[in-house]
Amino acid sequence: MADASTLVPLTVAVPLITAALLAAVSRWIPRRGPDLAALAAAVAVTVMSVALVVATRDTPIVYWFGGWHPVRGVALGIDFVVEPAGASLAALSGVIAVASLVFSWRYFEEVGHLYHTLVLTLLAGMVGFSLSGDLFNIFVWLELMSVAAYALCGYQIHQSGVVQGALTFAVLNTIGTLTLLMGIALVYGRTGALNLAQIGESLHGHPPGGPVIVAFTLITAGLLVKAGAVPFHFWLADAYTVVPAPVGALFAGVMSDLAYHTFARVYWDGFSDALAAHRDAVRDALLVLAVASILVGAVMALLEAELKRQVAFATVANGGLVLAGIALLTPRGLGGATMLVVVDGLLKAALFLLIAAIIQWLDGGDELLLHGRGRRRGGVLPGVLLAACGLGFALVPPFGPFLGTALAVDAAGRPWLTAVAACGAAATGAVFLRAAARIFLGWGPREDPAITREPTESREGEPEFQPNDDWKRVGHRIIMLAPPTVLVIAGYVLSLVPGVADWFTSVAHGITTPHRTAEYVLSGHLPPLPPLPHSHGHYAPGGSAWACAAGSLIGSVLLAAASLWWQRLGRVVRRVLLVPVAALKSVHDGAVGDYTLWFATGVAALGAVWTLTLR
Amino acid sequence: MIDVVQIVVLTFVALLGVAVVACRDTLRQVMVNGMFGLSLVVLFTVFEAPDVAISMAVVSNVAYPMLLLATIYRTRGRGADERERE
Amino acid sequence: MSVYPYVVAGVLFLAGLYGVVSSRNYIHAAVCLTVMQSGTYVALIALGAVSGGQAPITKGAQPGKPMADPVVQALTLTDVVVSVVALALMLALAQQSRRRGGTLDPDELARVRG
Amino acid sequence: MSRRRLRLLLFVPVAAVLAGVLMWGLVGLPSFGSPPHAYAAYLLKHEVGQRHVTNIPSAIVFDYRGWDTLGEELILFTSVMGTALLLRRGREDTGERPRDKAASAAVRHAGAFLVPVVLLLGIWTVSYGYLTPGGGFQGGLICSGAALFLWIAGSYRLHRGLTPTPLVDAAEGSGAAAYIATGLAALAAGQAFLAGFLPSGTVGSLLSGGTIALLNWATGLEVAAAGVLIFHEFLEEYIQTVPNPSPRQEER
Repeated sequence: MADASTLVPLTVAVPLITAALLAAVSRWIPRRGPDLAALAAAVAVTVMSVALVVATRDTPIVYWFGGWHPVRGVALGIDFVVEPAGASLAALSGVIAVASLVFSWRYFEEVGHLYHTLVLTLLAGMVGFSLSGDLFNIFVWLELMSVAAYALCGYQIHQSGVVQGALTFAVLNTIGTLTLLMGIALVYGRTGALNLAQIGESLHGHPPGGPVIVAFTLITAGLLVKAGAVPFHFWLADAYTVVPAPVGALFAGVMSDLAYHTFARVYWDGFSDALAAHRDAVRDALLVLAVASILVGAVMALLEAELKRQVAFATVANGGLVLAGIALLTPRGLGGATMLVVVDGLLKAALFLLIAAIIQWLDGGDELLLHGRGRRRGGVLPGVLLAACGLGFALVPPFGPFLGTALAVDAAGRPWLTAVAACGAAATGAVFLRAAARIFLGWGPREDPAITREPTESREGEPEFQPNDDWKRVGHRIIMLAPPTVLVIAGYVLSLVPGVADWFTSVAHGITTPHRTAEYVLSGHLPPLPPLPHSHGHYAPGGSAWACAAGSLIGSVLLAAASLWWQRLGRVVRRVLLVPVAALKSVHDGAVGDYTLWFATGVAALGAVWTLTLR
Repeated sequence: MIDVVQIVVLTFVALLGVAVVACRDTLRQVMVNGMFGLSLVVLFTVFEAPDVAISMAVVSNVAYPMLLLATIYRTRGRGADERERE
Repeated sequence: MSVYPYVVAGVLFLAGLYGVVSSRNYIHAAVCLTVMQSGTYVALIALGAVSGGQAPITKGAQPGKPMADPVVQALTLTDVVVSVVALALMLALAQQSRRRGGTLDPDELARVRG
Repeated sequence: MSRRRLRLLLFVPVAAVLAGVLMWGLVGLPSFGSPPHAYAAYLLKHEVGQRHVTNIPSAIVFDYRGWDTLGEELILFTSVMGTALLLRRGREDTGERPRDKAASAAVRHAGAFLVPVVLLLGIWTVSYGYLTPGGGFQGGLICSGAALFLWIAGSYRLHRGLTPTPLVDAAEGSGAAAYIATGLAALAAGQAFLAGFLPSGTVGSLLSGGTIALLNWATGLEVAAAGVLIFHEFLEEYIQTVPNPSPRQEER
């Protein structure tokens, strides 16, 4: 449809021009002007993205900016390749941005237009990052997202803890984008092209030489830093702890997992042909990173007391699940991963907004500090929502994350991977069940040496509030609790839509057939879609999927109980447990030099492994 | 093929780059960074990239020193912090 | 000998990375990041250079000499200017680290943070 | 052994492996000095014919890859917002700004002469950006350098007086908005976003390039305003460290 393609540039141009005009006329618009303008722009982006998802059901839309169509297979301009997967992630960014802006309507008092300008540019960066088909353009949108994120992360800069988190965030992400840029330079040197489709075509059929392998390593490392995979995840824990919660919803909800999806796109469109002979080596290396992310993220989440830091490590763990789905290099794995990005994104965004509401209502963000305070002040909904998120992460069937994980990981028929996913889900779910039990039911002890007690005040990153009589006014409470409720319900209900698993698989099939899209991008002729491999017919969660769900549910309840009352196990066990806990925590201690060393080790290891195996 | 001038300029760029990193005192580092920027300007000119040379000239010799010196003075503890401390 | 420019680019990239790992001062780390960024610029521009060539400006261009790669220059040109504002953001954070955390040393700031 | 020394010790083997991998990749690239192929070769041959602009990198920045430049410009815009946000609360509002006069007369007079020259150089670099080396980005920064000269040669009050923040804020916002509006205008004219819908004039003349000239000026305005705003933020911080000269010293 001709009209749908004009929507493509508008999804990015509308929020950007709103931000620019907000800054230009900031002095002459009424107090609530920025709020309304930002909200309108976010809603517009969401509506346009949903329209694009519908419009690109069977044929992707390729939009060439500046009207520069390719000539004889050489891409002259920059293109957006709008496929249902990318468009649905753009829609997810829009939805969470709308929820965050509605939530922060009452949340920030003296904010002026700066906050809204930065949120709008962050949204535009995310939409561009998920749709762009040009490698350098992906780098530009990544940089725009990062710059807006540095500023938003340092929003409550006058609190000392915030500075350290924002600086770690800025340094590590800058190193990540520079590594990505060096990778792009290598790819351009080798192929003379920046367009992903053209890179894929020019690398087609040739054995991957040195530059291609090292370029792929650097690009992978650059994108995985943004996604927060182990060993590049250290900055994520520090940064998401100090960021204001409405912004954290955007970060944890979509920004991190978007990097995984874009990595999948870059791999399939650009490198999957060149590295086709060594698919196993690529798959195994990525699976190692994914499993490490799941386990480290889940264990560290259990060892944290501060709610926001728990969600940060839960983001790392869920990211590991998404990476595991992508790493299997099958349409079903990628489809499950994309579904997980959407569903878990909604849950994590809801969790962040919920935590902000809890901080304002119970005047604290630390699980131990809030022991039993939720019960004394009444109000059931926050507790129910927190437990719902915990259960969601614990893969409660038949709701959202369960179907996504089953599709992504279980369908691959690797029992050990399903077991790891179950353990990760159990631990991640247990964290929030334990938090709900401790805060809203008053169970468990008030002191717990295993969980870190942040010496600084635990309201980090949140703006100061007047005494919380504000919470009493019903209107205020509705605005604060409505967005998380809507997001949790959306996250749960999405998997009940009939045929959603097959839709995500077919969408992923579109991505995993790069030749078809490349021919469409470069020559405008769309060859017919090759049929899905026979094993990928209609998908219904099988026995092992239900076993995985049951295991993770029971495991999460047991783990929650264990981590609540583990101190009753006697002095010997307690001392034995505390040693590894202290070691693991000292690794995450927050010095930029250590994190950069971990980053260098990660890139060196990945490079060495791939240099030896992909040759 | 690479000619002699390019090799000499490249050597200067590499040496000055390492010198900037090796220089721990931030004030001295600003000076070395300015020279490193200048060597990059010459390098880009020798590599036939005049636009980038102009860009690097303005950036490394106007913007970087200004930002760095302002930050170094602001964080050196003279002035404002003394007043705060009294 | 014709790989020397790429070797220099690699040296700058790694020198910047070493600078950040060993840095005791966030201002020093910020400058090391710009050195790392210069590594990518040298790599990009070296990719585009042509031996015995001239600048890709057709006004006053000598006929017969090949022209250097304009695409790489276009990418680097905008990236250099962007690096200024990225450095400005980093230095603003460094100032706040000095004022709020009382120190510019990453290790000390981490200890304060606990 | 202190944690930092342990970290440096561990970094040595890692850096060795990383250097090996990086150099193996870089060495494998086509040998230095080989002529460009594919994308760049096409542009070198056809750009002047299609866009009548003699500075090919500027044509690429503002037309072929204008969408990249939109992103880069918005990065500039966002960073300025971010810097303003991060440094907003640090300032004890000093009410009237301290008077710091450039000490020596030589600096004052040389500066007074150089400010208009540098400004002219900046404007020239922007306006001839798509004909000879230069462009909106470099010219914009040179113009912000001229504003900086006001402070170096004159005084902080003169600098702030001649570059009022509301005006510069508006200039930056409208520069970025103008860039996007040009793209939207192309969309309204029925062509693709950021398409060159204006006639591209005769080669070598100032009027050549059509939308390239428009975008060039919008970028020049935006980069100059962004530079001035960044300098404002950092000068405002620096001024905190300048001890207030007693009024008597001021009259001398």
